[in-house]
Amino acid sequence: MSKVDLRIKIGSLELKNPVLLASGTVGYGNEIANFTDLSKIGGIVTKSLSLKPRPGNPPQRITETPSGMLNAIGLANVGVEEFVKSKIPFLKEVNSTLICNIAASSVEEYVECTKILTSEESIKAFEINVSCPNVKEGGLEFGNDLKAVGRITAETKKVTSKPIFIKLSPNVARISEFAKVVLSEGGDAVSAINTLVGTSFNIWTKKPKIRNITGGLSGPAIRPVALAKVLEISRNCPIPIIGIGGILTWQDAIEFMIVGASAFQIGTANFINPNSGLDILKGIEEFCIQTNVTKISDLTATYQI
Amino acid sequence: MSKVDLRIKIGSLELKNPVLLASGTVGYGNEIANFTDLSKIGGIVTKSLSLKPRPGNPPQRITETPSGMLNAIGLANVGVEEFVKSKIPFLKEVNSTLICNIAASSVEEYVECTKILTSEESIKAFEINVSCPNVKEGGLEFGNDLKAVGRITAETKKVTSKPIFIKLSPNVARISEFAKVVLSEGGDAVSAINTLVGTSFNIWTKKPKIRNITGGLSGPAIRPVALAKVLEISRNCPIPIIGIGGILTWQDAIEFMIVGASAFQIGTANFINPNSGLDILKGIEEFCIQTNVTKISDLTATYQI
Amino acid sequence: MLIEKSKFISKTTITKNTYLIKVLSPSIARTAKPGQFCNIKVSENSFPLLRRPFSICDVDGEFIYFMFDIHGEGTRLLRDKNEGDELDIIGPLGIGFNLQWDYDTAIIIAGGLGSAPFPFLTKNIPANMEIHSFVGGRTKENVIDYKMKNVSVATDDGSNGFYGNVVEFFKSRIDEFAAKKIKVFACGPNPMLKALQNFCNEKNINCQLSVETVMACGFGICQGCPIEKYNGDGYLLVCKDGPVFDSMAVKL
Amino acid sequence: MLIEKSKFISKTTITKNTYLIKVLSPSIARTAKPGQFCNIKVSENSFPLLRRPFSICDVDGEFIYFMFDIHGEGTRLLRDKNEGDELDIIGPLGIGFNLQWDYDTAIIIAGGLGSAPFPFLTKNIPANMEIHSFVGGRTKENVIDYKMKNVSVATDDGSNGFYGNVVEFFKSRIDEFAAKKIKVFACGPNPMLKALQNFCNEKNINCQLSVETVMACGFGICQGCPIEKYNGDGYLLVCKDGPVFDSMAVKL
Ligand SMILES: Cc1cc2nc3c(=O)[nH]c(=O)nc-3n(C[C@H](O)[C@H](O)[C@H](O)COP(=O)(O)OP(=O)(O)OC[C@H]3O[C@@H](n4cnc5c(N)ncnc54)[C@H](O)[C@@H]3O)c2cc1C
Ligand SMILES: Cc1cc2nc3c(=O)[nH]c(=O)nc-3n(C[C@H](O)[C@H](O)[C@H](O)COP(=O)(O)OP(=O)(O)OC[C@H]3O[C@@H](n4cnc5c(N)ncnc54)[C@H](O)[C@@H]3O)c2cc1C
Ligand SMILES: Cc1cc2nc3c(=O)[nH]c(=O)nc-3n(C[C@H](O)[C@H](O)[C@H](O)COP(=O)(O)O)c2cc1C
Ligand SMILES: Cc1cc2nc3c(=O)[nH]c(=O)nc-3n(C[C@H](O)[C@H](O)[C@H](O)COP(=O)(O)O)c2cc1C
Ligand code: FES
Ligand code: FES
Repeated sequence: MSKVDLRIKIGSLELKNPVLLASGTVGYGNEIANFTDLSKIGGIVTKSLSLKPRPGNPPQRITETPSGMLNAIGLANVGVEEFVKSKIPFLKEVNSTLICNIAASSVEEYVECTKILTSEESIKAFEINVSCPNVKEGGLEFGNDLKAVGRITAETKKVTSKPIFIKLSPNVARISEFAKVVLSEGGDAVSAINTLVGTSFNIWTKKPKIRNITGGLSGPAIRPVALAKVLEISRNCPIPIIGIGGILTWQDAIEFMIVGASAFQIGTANFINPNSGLDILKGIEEFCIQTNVTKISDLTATYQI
Repeated sequence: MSKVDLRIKIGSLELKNPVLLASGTVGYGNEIANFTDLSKIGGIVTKSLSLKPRPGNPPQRITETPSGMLNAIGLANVGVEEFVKSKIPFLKEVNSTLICNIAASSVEEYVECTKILTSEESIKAFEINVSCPNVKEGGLEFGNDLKAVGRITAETKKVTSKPIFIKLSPNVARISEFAKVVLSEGGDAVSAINTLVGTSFNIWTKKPKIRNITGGLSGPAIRPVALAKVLEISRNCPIPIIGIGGILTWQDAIEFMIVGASAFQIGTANFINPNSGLDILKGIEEFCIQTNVTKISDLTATYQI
Repeated sequence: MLIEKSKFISKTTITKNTYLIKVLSPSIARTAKPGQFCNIKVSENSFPLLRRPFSICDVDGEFIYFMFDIHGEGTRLLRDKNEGDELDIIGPLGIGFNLQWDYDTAIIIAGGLGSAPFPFLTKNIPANMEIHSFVGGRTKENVIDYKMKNVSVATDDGSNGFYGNVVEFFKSRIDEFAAKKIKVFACGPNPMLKALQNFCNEKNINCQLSVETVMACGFGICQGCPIEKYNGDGYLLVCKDGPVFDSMAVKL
Repeated sequence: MLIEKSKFISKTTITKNTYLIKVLSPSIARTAKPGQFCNIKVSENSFPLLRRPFSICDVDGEFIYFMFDIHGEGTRLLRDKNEGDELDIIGPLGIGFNLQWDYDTAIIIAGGLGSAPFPFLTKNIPANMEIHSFVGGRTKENVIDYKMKNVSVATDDGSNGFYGNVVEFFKSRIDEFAAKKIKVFACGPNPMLKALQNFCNEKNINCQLSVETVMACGFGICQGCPIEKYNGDGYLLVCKDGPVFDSMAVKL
């Protein structure tokens, strides 16, 4: 047994520790399970699922940038039905805590997906992606529209008793306004942040490096922005926050907890070190022992300002 | 004489080349003149000036982040009066094209500064900073408020016949809306982007690394975001754009021109290589020769999408 | 498929800009197959952020060889490693060359650095097979025939061997193989592979193509490396379903 | 004040974690003064982004020496340089120690790596002056007296010399200098400098403090390195107005 109580609670969801693997950076767990013990991770968030399968965007989908990367995967996913049939069994088997991320092009689709998936016992919570910058019909529109985010929160809450986390877009002027709407419509937490809109061009061909023209910027480059967004929410709205953005090391993760996160997600880092979740967990545990923190949740929002 | 016509025009302002040194990253020119020939640079943009001198924020004002830095200088500046008295003579002497950046806490103060400075013959244009994220009373509010940006544009235009550039905040959902307001109120160009709001905390003291709590993120980390903002403006609003954000090399600068910039500014790079402006100019010139571009302004908005 | 901290053993120069490095990677070496690749962390800090994928060039006991040329900062850092440095390597990754099938003659076609996976493949082709290697380069300095067998050379500028590209060269000699059952193994720039694919598919020649795309993870979790299916119905992942594909499987 | 591409000549170890490097930098060496610093690009790529400031430890003809310990990635990269590597250095920067004034005895007070600027200062103190150097460290391994003269040692744990911090040590021996006209030159951690400043200002002892802050540019254009004026009326810049200040000039 660890000397530190690593458990955290978000709404009615209890996690064995605050380390989550971020949507779109672990697939459905199969491949990363070769490198890391998923049963020891707080939980994994699936690639965004939509009602029907999506092939995703044509290549090129990613490009490296200074301390970051751009992606426009286009929500390539197997769809809800196939997910239930072929992916859930594996996730059950490896004994991983499962949070299902949903992306959709309409409020109805969000509701429909949630309704279908909520009966799956192994799904412990939903993360609603209102902020994917790469899907034209939906995503961005919702993410920038306070009313839409409120409606999605309220409507998905109606069809499930499991916790609903709303994953917020950072591409807005005041993210805390969105957190407030989520709170008032009954959402259990917000996940912050999704990627920043970015682009990069090939100077010789004058074409965008990413076929979709713009993509989502992730990685350490965005960490200061993500930390500021989490802090803004924490100072303005009493809703649990799941911190995301550029975490590579345990020090980064602790920074997110200090500025207000109850749990955090590891995204791009999985591509570089597919065991980073557990490495980070170990680092945090040692930090807690060293600084006499007996309950990891005591770190949340301990900023001194 | 160069084989490439490097001149560019923005409104009535003619520059010998598109390389500008960004506000807050060259002081008033004195110190950087030790390392670079300011007369060969397209122009320099002064540190933001306010009506009265400002001491700036208490330390710590800066911190390094992955491929970037955070700053909260707090608009430390000598004030308009002292600027005219002690700084302009030097800038005249080194024969530098001078663009005066103004920051203020009220529309009236913007107007007042512009009015005082417009009589200075050596000032060729004004860049109005509506977007400094570090000044509490003013800055951010203006930068996020379409009406305020419109009013500042219109009111400053009234008191000067020199070109007015509005320096936009990237911390908004749709920057092109701001560009449209600037255009419709008679602004001559927009400068995009200023820094992104970010923060970083010391995990041992739990205090922000920057005394001001949040700071502005600059450097290569933000380049993909800046490029996307410039492209968004370029595709939605026919106003000249001065591109800024994370330019380190000539390739970066060309990327900005391709996505729509008529000129560009070099900020953080000056701290690392105080001669980067001229290095970049040389690189661009060679690129133009190599790719048979005879007028550098032909590169603007040549994106193929 | 594992993460192995591997010792950098040595570096040699193949051509002016092309390097061969040797690393001690027993666990990866044990299971590696020709055509697979590794994803290498080229620095000990977070610059560059992402790993860099390289074909397994050769395996010799517990040692693995990689061949590369200087492209950008990542390959430069790799070149500058010193004996004893530690490299963090994920591998072996992907699906390599399919050596099965009914053939008696292996035709290897390599363009430029496309030669990288072939020393290991050559070693693994059953002894009873004939091997013909067609190696092409822009000019004679770009022709890399390291550890390849029965080599015929083509150069775009005619400075060595056949005057023209390597696919044209192969086509011009196809009649020599009329009596053989051939299987083609190819790696090189996309336009070359495309030309070859067209030819082989048309002539019904069994052909394996090793392709490259930008990658982030290298093992199937980022979806960053799609390649269109031959029938246009969605995508395969180069890192997981490839990097070697049957010429009937993908659209280049 | 110029940018000089400087050749890395050699590296030696001063204590376990402390290194002394020698670089060939003729132009900077020519004009450098004790207490000035250089801002060094520690890599050839953009990681880390910013330069790293280091005191000029010593100058010997066309060579400059820097002394540093391993702090983070930047100093690690600097340590790992090899003979012949090129370092991009801006210097000499800032205002160094003021050697003028009416005194006959120079008192040097260094805490930990605060010893860095003193080999060069020691060399430049006029021959007719007496020098007393007080050198402190947490424990005996942290005491750095490289090229300093007439050294007295203090350690926080008493493992060498005086048991206590170096400022206490100096205070305890102040009476020895009652008949002298002393001037104090100090460098070290902030709390140490603050204690010293209080003491010197109270006793009206002429005192020069070399301070550190985070820096971006190092030459006055970013305004990132402010230090409060003693009278509280605004800020000075450590890189341009310092890094050495009179103890009556700044608030620590
Ligand atoms: C399966 C596979 C096997 C490969 N095998 C070899 C090999 O054996 N020898 C060899 O020299 N090269 C090989 N490559 C290409 C090699 O990965 C790139 O040359 C290398 O990533 C360039 O990195 P850089 O930092 O030097 O260049 P940069 O241009 O600075 O890299 C910038 C980014 O682009 C990516 N990138 C650049 N060029 C390529 C490319 N051609 N393919 C994929 N990504 C690229 C990099 O990974 C990085 O993310 C292979 C690529 C793949 C996908
Ligand atoms: C005028 C001046 C003279 C100095 N002289 C010496 C010297 O002679 N020997 C020596 O060992 N150190 C000296 N330092 C401190 C030295 O600059 C830092 O140790 C070094 O920058 C750490 O870099 P890093 O990448 O290893 O550490 P990191 O902690 O990874 O650096 C992260 C960031 O913090 C900054 N930073 C970290 N520590 C310090 C510090 N103590 N002071 C200023 N910035 C810091 C870095 O510059 C960088 O921007 C001096 C600092 C100043 C301002
Ligand atoms: C390749 C890639 C694919 C992603 N796909 C999704 C997705 O499908 N749904 C989602 O909500 N977020 C997605 N994200 C965003 C991440 O979950 C995370 O919010 C973001 O990358 C910031 O975290 P990081 O900097 O740790 O990567 C994706 C990110 C990357 C890099
Ligand atoms: C230290 C520092 C101070 C700055 N001060 C100002 C300022 O006073 N006024 C302003 O409009 N922008 C200011 N900026 C923003 C820059 O002009 C520029 O918009 C931003 O840094 C992005 O460009 P870069 O990534 O090239 O640095 C400052 C930036 C830095 C790094
Ligand atoms: S590189 Fe990540 S899925 Fe292929
Ligand atoms: S470090 Fe830039 S002004 Fe001092």
